[in-house]
Amino acid sequence: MMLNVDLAGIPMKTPVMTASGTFGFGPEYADFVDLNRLGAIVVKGTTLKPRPGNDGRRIAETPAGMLNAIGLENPGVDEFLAHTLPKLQGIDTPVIVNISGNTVEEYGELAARLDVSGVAGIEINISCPNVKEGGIAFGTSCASAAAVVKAVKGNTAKPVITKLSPNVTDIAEMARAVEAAGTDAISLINTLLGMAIDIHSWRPVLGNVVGGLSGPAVKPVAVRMVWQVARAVRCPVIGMGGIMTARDAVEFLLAGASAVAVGTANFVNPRAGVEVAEGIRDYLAEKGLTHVRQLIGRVNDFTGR
Amino acid sequence: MMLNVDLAGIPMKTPVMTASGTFGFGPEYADFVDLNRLGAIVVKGTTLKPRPGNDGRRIAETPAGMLNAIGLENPGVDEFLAHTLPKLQGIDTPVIVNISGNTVEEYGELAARLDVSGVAGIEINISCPNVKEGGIAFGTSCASAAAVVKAVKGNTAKPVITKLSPNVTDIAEMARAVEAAGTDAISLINTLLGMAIDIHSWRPVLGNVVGGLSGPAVKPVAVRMVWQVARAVRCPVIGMGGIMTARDAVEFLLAGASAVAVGTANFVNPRAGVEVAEGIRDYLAEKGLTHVRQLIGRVNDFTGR
Amino acid sequence: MSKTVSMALVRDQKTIGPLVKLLTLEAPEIAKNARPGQFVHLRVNDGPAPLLRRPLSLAGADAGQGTLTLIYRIVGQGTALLARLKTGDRVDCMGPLGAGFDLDCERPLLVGGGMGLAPLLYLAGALCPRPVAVLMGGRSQEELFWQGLFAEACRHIHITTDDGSLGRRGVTLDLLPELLAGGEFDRVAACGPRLMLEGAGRLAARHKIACQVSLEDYMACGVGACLSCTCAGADGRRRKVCADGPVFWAGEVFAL
Amino acid sequence: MSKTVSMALVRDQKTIGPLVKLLTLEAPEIAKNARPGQFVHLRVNDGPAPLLRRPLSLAGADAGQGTLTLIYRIVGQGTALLARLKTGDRVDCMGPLGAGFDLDCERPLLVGGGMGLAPLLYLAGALCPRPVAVLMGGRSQEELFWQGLFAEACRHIHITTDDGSLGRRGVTLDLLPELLAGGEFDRVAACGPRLMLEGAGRLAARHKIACQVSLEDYMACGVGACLSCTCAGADGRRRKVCADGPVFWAGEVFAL
Ligand SMILES: Cc1cc2nc3c(=O)[nH]c(=O)nc-3n(C[C@H](O)[C@H](O)[C@H](O)COP(=O)(O)OP(=O)(O)OC[C@H]3O[C@@H](n4cnc5c(N)ncnc54)[C@H](O)[C@@H]3O)c2cc1C
Ligand SMILES: Cc1cc2nc3c(=O)[nH]c(=O)nc-3n(C[C@H](O)[C@H](O)[C@H](O)COP(=O)(O)OP(=O)(O)OC[C@H]3O[C@@H](n4cnc5c(N)ncnc54)[C@H](O)[C@@H]3O)c2cc1C
Ligand SMILES: Cc1cc2nc3c(=O)[nH]c(=O)nc-3n(C[C@H](O)[C@H](O)[C@H](O)COP(=O)(O)O)c2cc1C
Ligand SMILES: Cc1cc2nc3c(=O)[nH]c(=O)nc-3n(C[C@H](O)[C@H](O)[C@H](O)COP(=O)(O)O)c2cc1C
Ligand code: FES
Ligand code: FES
Repeated sequence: MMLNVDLAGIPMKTPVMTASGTFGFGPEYADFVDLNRLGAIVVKGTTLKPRPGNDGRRIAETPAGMLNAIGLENPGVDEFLAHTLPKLQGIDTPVIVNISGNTVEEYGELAARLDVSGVAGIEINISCPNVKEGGIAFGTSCASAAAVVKAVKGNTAKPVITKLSPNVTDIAEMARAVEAAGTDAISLINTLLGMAIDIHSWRPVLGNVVGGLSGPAVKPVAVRMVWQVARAVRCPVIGMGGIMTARDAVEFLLAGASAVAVGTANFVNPRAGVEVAEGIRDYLAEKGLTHVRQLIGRVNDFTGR
Repeated sequence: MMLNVDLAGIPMKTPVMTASGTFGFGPEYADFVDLNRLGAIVVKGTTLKPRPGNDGRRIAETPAGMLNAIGLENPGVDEFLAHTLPKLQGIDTPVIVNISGNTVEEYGELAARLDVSGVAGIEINISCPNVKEGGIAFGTSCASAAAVVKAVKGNTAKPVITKLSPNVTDIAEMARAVEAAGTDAISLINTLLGMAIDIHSWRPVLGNVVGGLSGPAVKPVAVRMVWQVARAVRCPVIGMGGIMTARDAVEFLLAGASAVAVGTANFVNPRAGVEVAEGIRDYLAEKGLTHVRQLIGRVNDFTGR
Repeated sequence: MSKTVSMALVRDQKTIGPLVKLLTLEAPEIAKNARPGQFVHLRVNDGPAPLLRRPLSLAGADAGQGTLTLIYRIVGQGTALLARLKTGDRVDCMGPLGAGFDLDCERPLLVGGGMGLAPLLYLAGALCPRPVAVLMGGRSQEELFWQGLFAEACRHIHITTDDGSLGRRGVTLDLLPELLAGGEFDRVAACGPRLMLEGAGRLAARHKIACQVSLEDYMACGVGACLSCTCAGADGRRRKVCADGPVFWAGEVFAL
Repeated sequence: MSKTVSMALVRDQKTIGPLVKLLTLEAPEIAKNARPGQFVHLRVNDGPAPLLRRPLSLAGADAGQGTLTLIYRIVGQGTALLARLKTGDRVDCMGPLGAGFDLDCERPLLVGGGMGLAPLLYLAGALCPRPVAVLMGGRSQEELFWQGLFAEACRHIHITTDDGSLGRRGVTLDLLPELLAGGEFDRVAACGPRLMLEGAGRLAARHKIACQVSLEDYMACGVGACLSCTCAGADGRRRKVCADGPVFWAGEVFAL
């Protein structure tokens, strides 16, 4: 049973990655899971300058989901290159760096700075709902999303993944725009914009007022969007949003994803990334299949559109 | 403790309505709940001609939610006027008719046909994700949504509520467009477009491939959109999406809704509409408040935006 | 005939077959109004996941005792949660829902496959002491614990199994023509897979025997409000399985 | 020091105060590595709602027995689910997490409010037989079942209650100046509401006594990966409560 995939030039042992912001830089989870058995590690969103993130409460539990408003707290790209990246050299798993900028130029500069060995690819975050400038603004307009992708592609030789925001009317249109701008792969979904209110204090639960919804609650929306995007583009798609088990992951593969990422599930089950991959292997065996690619997009055999 | 609200001219005993498509025409639930104790009953989406709805499986359970793809099965407006409406005359609760058309003209015609006594108001459904023509297409463009609202307003003297789709990039913009077109109130959210795939058959679970996500899972998205819309318009807003308990309803009121609707919760607890109203009354008492209007939009005291 | 929703008391729950449970609930209001063919709609949880109620046919109801009998197979998360119920627990139970079987017959043949036998058990009891015959189908003898359950109310028990480990090898529809050919029945009442129901309806029609079938569909509300469960009637009009059914005259839902 | 996730066996659970439970788990790997001040992260459910783990401080750990003691108050749905656990059940337990208390002191004063006393109980046991004093605050005497729990390990127990129903009327911070003025302590270790911690840190600093505080925040991962729980350090750098803490030197997280 072959689980290996080549994702736009990034060779992965399994199609199961960890989603940015949910797995730290990797070592945080090393006590629980063999990092070498993950498909790829996508590290926390990195910005040019260090960011302290949002004040006040940053997470809230919701039915079968959670809201987060971390606000891209991170030590900045210099610190990442100087101190974090070297610590990841021992891990035999591709490290993909998720980047966020306030301007198109910042994205380009980040890409240039990260065009170093040890970085297997760049994931462009144009969909963070938790920061005031940039972030989601780039992710809700085709033109600015395309501009970001071009700036990044122009500054790196690495494979570039563009991560889409689900908070749009037409996700397929966004996908076509970033593909036309040269992205090597597309990942989705980032979080849905949500809000919770404390009925005793009458205040928003989150310091940032609104936050990003993730976890099982969003899975049906994520599967639908992955299906729509995979039909709209030719580049590989990485599916995520509420994956807790191999069964969930198989849904995304059938919908058209070439790989998947596990996010919120890591908080609940720190071994999720490896267990999902093992479960996919078992599923392939049960179905008499030999390679995970035999699943990709197969729902289209039946959707008749 | 006063629960009564006047919703754009529709006087309601409580701010708790039933959401279209989740409560039939009312009598279906009469064994379980006193229909006279509901704020209003919004009946199933009605079209000009009878519709058989979608083939194949129509619902799927999802984590803390459900997908539906009923496809607007309904007996058509003639049958509604001739047989259903008369049966509702004994109920001392406003009946609001939810309408769906394939064209702008059809919406106008439906409004004209329903401009009869016994109908307390019209809710325009421009957001049904489960039909091929019309439906959601009207709900994702400001211009066509506005055209529908104008056609309806031009053909009825009843209060008109426009129900928005959450599947858009900028919900506040949609709200402003339908308000400018003359709607008397706005209701939201309709369902989020989602999909589920059967990992054994590789087929979409729903006959219609995609369906609408409702239930507790969507509540954070609904609260956020109600908050955004209530700040963007002056007309009253009816909040819905995942309300199961009075606590959930209070969140929507604090976010800016003048009334709320209970949808999927009816399936789980047929007394939900009445229990939510009772719970709001208890909450007011506990907080020393005298009228539900004292809650509306109060989160804005703290959002500082 | 009025429906209620109440916290039923679990009297007893036991395993009666492979992954099959028999649950006895105390719910006097529901028991009082129940008829064979009707069902109850149960909450399996008090949280939001799993969210929806689960429909289960009444396999029996005793108005005097105020009890309901349910027989179900553990197939997923909802039934797995139900299986944890113990004597003394409470479960939120809505019912009785739907339209039941017509009892106006003299020599009925009940035809059931798998868990479709549950509502027929209640029906058999209600028709007794009329001479009731049952034709039951299952995968293998393991599943035919039903035999013991039906023994009391039924004069004749005919059995088929897919593997021939008990009764005739084959499916109910293989044996049914023979039974109907005898001319001794004035009613067929069937519950089980759709293909079986359609076949039974057709065979009964050929013998001019009135036939009722009990359908199944995915349900949200269970009371006719959500239109999750509607099916096309033979006349083109849609029927709600939960409210117009689950029991229909075969000719109403199948083109025979 | 290595952390694990495992299905801990419930040895026992009992009610020890109003809505307060004492849960004893068998989790040898975690017990072996645990230190006072660390916490475990528990799944309360196997479904997706409630979704997140719940952090609970270790109120005790016995490497020999392989057991952990947790003391928690039922405040919401997660703790209500935990309260249902019975002897013989299993619960998914991750730990030991976070950085514990520094034990390098001779005459410690432990200051705790409400459930903040839980980690201090473990700490008291670990510091014993050194002369440990504890200052405990609660709303009323009902909450001070803690007294009995601390009696074994502590030489002096000082109590405040909001209503004066036990010990001194007031809050811990009202009594603390007096205790510190005596000059007998070389360490303060505090856990409870933020304002109390800040106050304790300040008072200790004034008396030049090293002070550790245990913080609390909303946590998702519990291992430093998600940045849900970070707080601003006194130097402007952010700290992760779950991984850098929950125990910090007061000067690290408060401007004293
Ligand atoms: C009117 C009626 C009467 C029934 N009577 C019985 C009975 O007496 N004994 C028995 O064992 N089973 C009966 N069933 C089937 C039973 O409802 C399902 O097996 C059960 O809902 C499965 O729930 P689950 O959570 O374990 O499975 P899951 O597969 O996890 O359920 C997921 C969702 O699908 C629905 N679902 C799954 N299977 C079915 C099904 N076959 N029919 C309808 N909905 C389904 C569930 O209700 C739930 O909403 C009946 C169904 C209907 C409609
Ligand atoms: C490191 C640490 C140690 C703790 N030790 C103890 C202890 O020993 N005894 C004890 O009684 N309590 C302790 N708490 C608080 C305990 O975690 C919460 O009371 C518990 O999570 C509440 O869960 P719930 O589902 O019952 O409440 P809900 O309010 O329903 O919880 C909703 C969400 O908020 C989180 N949450 C709620 N209250 C708190 C809180 N005070 N701190 C952090 N997260 C919270 C929950 O984890 C959950 O994610 C500790 C908290 C932390 C961070
Ligand atoms: C706490 C948290 C932090 C996140 N931070 C980032 C981030 O920095 N960059 C990014 O692109 N996505 C971020 N995400 C989004 C996830 O990578 C993922 O797209 C989303 O959570 C959906 O997947 P899930 O439901 O499996 O968690 C974050 C999500 C969570 C829950
Ligand atoms: C089975 C079902 C049918 C629905 N039919 C309609 C409809 O006909 N017209 C409409 O405007 N909304 C319809 N809706 C949407 C609901 O009215 C409501 O907007 C949505 O479900 C969110 O609320 P909830 O989470 O409380 O269910 C339907 C929802 C469900 C679950
Ligand atoms: S289940 Fe709702 S109409 Fe039948
Ligand atoms: S809880 Fe995730 S970093 Fe602390």
